[in-house]
Amino acid sequence: MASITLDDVTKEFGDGGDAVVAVDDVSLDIEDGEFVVFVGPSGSGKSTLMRMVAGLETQTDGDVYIGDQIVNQLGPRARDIAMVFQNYALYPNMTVEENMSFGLKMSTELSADEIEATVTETAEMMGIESLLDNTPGELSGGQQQRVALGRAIVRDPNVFLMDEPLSNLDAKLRTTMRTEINRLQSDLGVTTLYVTHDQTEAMTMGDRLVVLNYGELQQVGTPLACFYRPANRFVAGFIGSPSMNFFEGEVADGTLVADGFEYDLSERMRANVGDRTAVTLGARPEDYTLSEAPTDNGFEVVVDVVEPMGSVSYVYVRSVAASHDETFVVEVDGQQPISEGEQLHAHAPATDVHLFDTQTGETIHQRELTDDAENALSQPLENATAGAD
Amino acid sequence: MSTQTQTETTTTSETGLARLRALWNDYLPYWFVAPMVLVMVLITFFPGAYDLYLSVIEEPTFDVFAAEFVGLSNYATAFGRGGALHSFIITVTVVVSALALESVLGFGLAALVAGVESERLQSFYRVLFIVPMAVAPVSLATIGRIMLNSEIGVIPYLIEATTPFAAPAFLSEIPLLTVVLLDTWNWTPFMFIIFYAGLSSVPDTLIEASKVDGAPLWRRYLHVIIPYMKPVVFVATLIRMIDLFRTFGVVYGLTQGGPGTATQLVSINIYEQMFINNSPGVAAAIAVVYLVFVVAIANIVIAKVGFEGVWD
Amino acid sequence: MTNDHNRRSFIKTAAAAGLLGGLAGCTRGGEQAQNGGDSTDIGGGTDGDTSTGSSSEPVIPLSEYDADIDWAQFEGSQINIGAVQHPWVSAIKPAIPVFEELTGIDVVWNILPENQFRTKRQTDVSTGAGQFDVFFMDQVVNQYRNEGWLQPLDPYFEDESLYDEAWYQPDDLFEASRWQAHGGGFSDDWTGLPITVEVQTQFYRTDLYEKHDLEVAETLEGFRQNAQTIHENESDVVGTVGRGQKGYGMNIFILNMLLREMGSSLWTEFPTDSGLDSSGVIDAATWYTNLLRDYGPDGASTQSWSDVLSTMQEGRAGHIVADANLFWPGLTGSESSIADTVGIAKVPKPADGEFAPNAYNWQISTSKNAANSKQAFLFMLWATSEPTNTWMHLHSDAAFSVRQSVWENDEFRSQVGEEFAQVTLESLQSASPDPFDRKYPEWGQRYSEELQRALAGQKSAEAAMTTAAEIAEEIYSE
Amino acid sequence: MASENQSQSSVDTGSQRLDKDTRETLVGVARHGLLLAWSFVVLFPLYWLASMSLKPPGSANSLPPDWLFLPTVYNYIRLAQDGAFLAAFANSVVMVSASVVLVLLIGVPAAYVLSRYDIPMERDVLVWILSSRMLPPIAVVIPFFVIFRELNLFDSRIGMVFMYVSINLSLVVWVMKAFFDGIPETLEEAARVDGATRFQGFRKVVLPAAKPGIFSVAIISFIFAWIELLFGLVLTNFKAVPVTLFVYSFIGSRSIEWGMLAAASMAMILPVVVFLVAVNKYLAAGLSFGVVIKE
Repeated sequence: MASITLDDVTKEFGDGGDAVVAVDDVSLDIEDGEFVVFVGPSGSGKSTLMRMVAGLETQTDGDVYIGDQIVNQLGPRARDIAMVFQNYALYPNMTVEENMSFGLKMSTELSADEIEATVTETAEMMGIESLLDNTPGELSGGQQQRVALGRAIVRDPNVFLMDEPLSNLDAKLRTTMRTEINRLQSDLGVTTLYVTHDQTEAMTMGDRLVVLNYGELQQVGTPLACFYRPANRFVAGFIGSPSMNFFEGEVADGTLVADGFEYDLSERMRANVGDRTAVTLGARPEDYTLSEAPTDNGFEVVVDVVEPMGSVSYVYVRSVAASHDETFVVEVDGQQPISEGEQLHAHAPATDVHLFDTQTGETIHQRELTDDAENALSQPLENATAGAD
Repeated sequence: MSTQTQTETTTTSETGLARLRALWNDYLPYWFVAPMVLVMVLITFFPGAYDLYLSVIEEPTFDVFAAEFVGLSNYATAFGRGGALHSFIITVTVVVSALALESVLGFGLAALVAGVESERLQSFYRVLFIVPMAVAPVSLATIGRIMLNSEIGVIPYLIEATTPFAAPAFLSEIPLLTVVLLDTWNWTPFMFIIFYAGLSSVPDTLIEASKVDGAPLWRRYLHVIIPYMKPVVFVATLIRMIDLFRTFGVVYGLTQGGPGTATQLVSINIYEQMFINNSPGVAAAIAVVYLVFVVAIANIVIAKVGFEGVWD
Repeated sequence: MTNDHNRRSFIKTAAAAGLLGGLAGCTRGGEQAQNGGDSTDIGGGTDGDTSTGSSSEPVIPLSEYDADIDWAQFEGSQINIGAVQHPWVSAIKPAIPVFEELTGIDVVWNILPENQFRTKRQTDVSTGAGQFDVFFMDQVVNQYRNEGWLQPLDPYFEDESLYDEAWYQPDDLFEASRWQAHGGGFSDDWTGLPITVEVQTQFYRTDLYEKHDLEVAETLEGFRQNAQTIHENESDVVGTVGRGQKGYGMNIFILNMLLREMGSSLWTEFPTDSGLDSSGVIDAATWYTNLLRDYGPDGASTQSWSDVLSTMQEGRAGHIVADANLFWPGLTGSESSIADTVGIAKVPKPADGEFAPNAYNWQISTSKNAANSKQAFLFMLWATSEPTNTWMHLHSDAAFSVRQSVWENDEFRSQVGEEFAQVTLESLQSASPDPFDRKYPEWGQRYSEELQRALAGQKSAEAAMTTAAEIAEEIYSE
Repeated sequence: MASENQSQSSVDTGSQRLDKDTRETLVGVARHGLLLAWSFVVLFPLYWLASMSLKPPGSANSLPPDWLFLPTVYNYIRLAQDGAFLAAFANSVVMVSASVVLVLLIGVPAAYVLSRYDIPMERDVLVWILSSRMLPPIAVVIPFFVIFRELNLFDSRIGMVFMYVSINLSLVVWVMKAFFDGIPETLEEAARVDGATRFQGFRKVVLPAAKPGIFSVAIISFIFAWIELLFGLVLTNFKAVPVTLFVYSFIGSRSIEWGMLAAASMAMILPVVVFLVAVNKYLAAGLSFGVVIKE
């Protein structure tokens, strides 16, 4: 068990003029036993960051600590970590049992009997004891996934590293494995880094999220903190599904004028905006309401497409007054009858709206929350959402 | 090469053996390529430099360094009287046609054999189809000549006995085609074996997936299997191409470049310049131009096909 | 009818030695002498190893070598012989212990087929490696001499401890052989000593001649008519076969004879006029081209000597217009299906021309860089001397003597057959070998290429010879 | 998924089902037909070679061919009694086998590095390696002769092994690079994370996965060296003479010993077939890397 500390870590690929910065000056403290998810779009540097923790890449600058030990100069074999790869990377020439015992043979002094016992025990835990004599080629995707996990667990390492381990599974299996990994992590209590580009996975699995974009750290926080208190427009847009709607506008005399509507800013908003003029308004689809009657700060929209999801519907609407024909999404109750082409009034209450500096993207105004909710943001919810989809 | 210098061992047990082991693993890529580079330097630079030098001096004597510099006159002879250009054209013709035949046949056979269900039968084909490569060039040429002989050869005899067609005089009427066909017989195994090994490495899951999609056989190959095998297909074809460019033994034994100069490959031309005309300078001049030519072709092929389609 | 009895006995020796391949290829490779390995050498059972050579009686009494020569002066040294896979090698090998005992010089062989040997020899001499003390020499003799690679033998002939003219009898060597050993007229010095000579003769099918009531042709016209008769009246048998393949020892070996018989010659004016576009050469080329295209096999242009031999052996041809008399053992041996129905005769000549069969000598020479040239000279002298030569021809299946005395030897004549011996002897006496000038390999190759084109029907004989003349003259113009 | 497919096709009309079955049968028939056709193409010249070696003298080239003849092993017996031939044969087996082991030892690790690491000017390096097999051997044999004499490698087995390595090295490097490219890099990373050193990762994980490739290049390298002639001709004299030269030796100046030539050629095929049969199962070993994502 160990904590992990990243201290001003930078990674550049290539050299000289055409170097690409994959990870840019990232500092991070991960506590012992924590489950941290690195999330970001592809190319955000999340995998590179993890590979530097693994020792598969060497950082260009900065230090990596596992526990109290600086591991910059150590190869992966000396870091006491286990890793699950996106493609599982099972050794094709070895049976499942050999795959699982390989690491023990390589890194421990255990006797053959002890190794066998450990492997069998782990295989039972993972429900793959009947597969021990098969080769990876004979297994289904889900079975391979379990073997890959089992191979990591059997080593009883200080740190688990998981690089998009579920991305090759079908949707149903993915949900099941998500739960299982959560359960295993909390049972074993091993510090775990988990890389994904899927924000649902990120929200449901991590104690904390590390949101990355273009190699830069965007935000570190609990899933709910990232959701309700996004540090910037990128995080606000990346976390949450469907994404937050953004409207760029100009603030003049306490009113935000966007293409298609105007929004009167509240007192608190005005204070937060200060003397900025280029401001982006952000509101999540579920915070909008669609009504037939006009409302304060509402504006007239025409319904383009309705996607019924069951309990809710996603309604794609377009401002009647807008000069362009881009739509934004509104989430409404699944029972609300809405038909395409209908004209309605869209409204997002001032309490639920975020404001961002259009130039820097940084959040200048956060939505309001109840005190209880506010307190909950900083507390990792112990697998509270594990079962939910 | 990437400059990975992290140590693989913990610093606690720095015994001599461990240090040695660390040194081995830390610089593994260097140890891995060093012997190859050494051999390559030996077998490319010296002969290359020697040929280059020979090509610009007068007829060599025992003391080659006392020879007189003659500029490009050997090159002029090579491309004038030496018929180098003609032999380039002949060679390219043979390379293109034989390569096309051998690639298609080799891949077709590999795919056919890979699909045979009986493991014993598959083994049998695997061995049988490789054997032609093992026939010594001299045997192939000598026995090929007699088998193709229009008067006493068994192949014209069989053609005339079993078909209504008159057998062509293989070596004098269609010498180039004969050379290509014989090379195809001889070297399709090369393509077959590499393609076959490449096919063996295609993951079953990939094939299964395309089967479930209901894709017809040819589409499965075109869109799933061949793209996956691309590196292997590309490399086998490239190497065979390079080898075809220097084909010598069988063709020389079969036709000696004739009739006339109808099958005079560059390798045969170089041989004649060197060992018949006793003009090593002219031979070297042809070799030098030829090397540049083949390097250029290889570069084009790699640039056009290789690094775009295979290696990014 | 041919003399069956004599021919059979000629073959029997070979069969007795366990060889069914005729004269050639009894032993091969360079290892036997070195390894003392299993050897299939004929006669005496020696294996080329000196120690065993001295333990048994030499096959030729040493008294035969009682000359004014200090044979033993290089005792303890070794010579390396680079040789072609030629019947001469297998014929002399059993006698090598005699030389080793006589001189105390160890003999090591390096035997290769012709093409491979040429490659190896050239690599050796052109780099100055000098690994061969003695090597086979052929059409490249003046090329090598010109490069300064060959060593003239005259100084050794003048060395009294090495040479005894009275004993050696150089005049017994055919004039043609001596001439070729002097670079075919291009040198005043001995470039080597001739070891074998083969002369062109005509081969025909006695059964077909009887059947169609044909006379053996003495003229080219008669030959053409005989060929026509057989070609047109026999199914599956072509009128004649002949070398068509390119190469300076291939089709032009035949054409060079024809052109001389038609009154022309190579290099009417050396080195400015090749003579290849003279009417004599064009007539010869036209005659040969027409003959093979009309009455020869399909693909005659690609037939090498081995195809010619095989086609005749298989009974698929009525004649061979002219080729080496050394085909005789192959045609009458067990590889041949016409062994009892083949005849040999002198080559035909034009009605108004001269009988001038081409003859070809292998000689052995030594290079400038050879380490043991004097020992090499002793070997050459011993190998081509009358006792060795006669012994080879009487006891070791040879039939290529450069010494006239052997062809006149009754015992030899009865062994090989009177007919073969007499035809060969007469042909050799009138033989007219090719002069191999220093660039003969280069222009000869091109000339034979052009002839092959004509034979393949790619161009007319006249056009081919005109081109050949231009190329030959261009090659010398530099 | 599969069952869904099944039920769908069962809804199809009967004739279509029949078509599918017929098509499968046709594919099977076509497959075996084509394989038999090529087998004939391959086998006929080999059969002819074999029959030549077994025919009595004089009938090797008879037409119409003696399809039925009393085979004689006379040629083989002569070959087997020829000490020099046997010595050269054994010599070739030793030299060629050694060269195959050596070329794999040198070439496979180098190919691995070329596949896995960023090499400056990688394409040029690869073309350079390939350039070693671009010139006809005839154009490079003389410089090698000179070097060999200088280094005392002339007529030595070590020298010949080196030459055999040199003719095969580019092939091994290129083909193995292609095979390594097809093996996901995460395999070794997994091994390294599992506690293996780089070398252990290569030896225990990557090499076994590359087996079909390794055995293919081994066979091809063996054959290339086994039938090599020119270097054997020029660079040896007595001690290191390869068997290829002996096959030539049945082509004499005025006669060709067809039976012996054929027998020697057959004898030369033998070790290749033995080698092939020995490694046959590895060629077929289809290995799956599981779900493969090219990175």
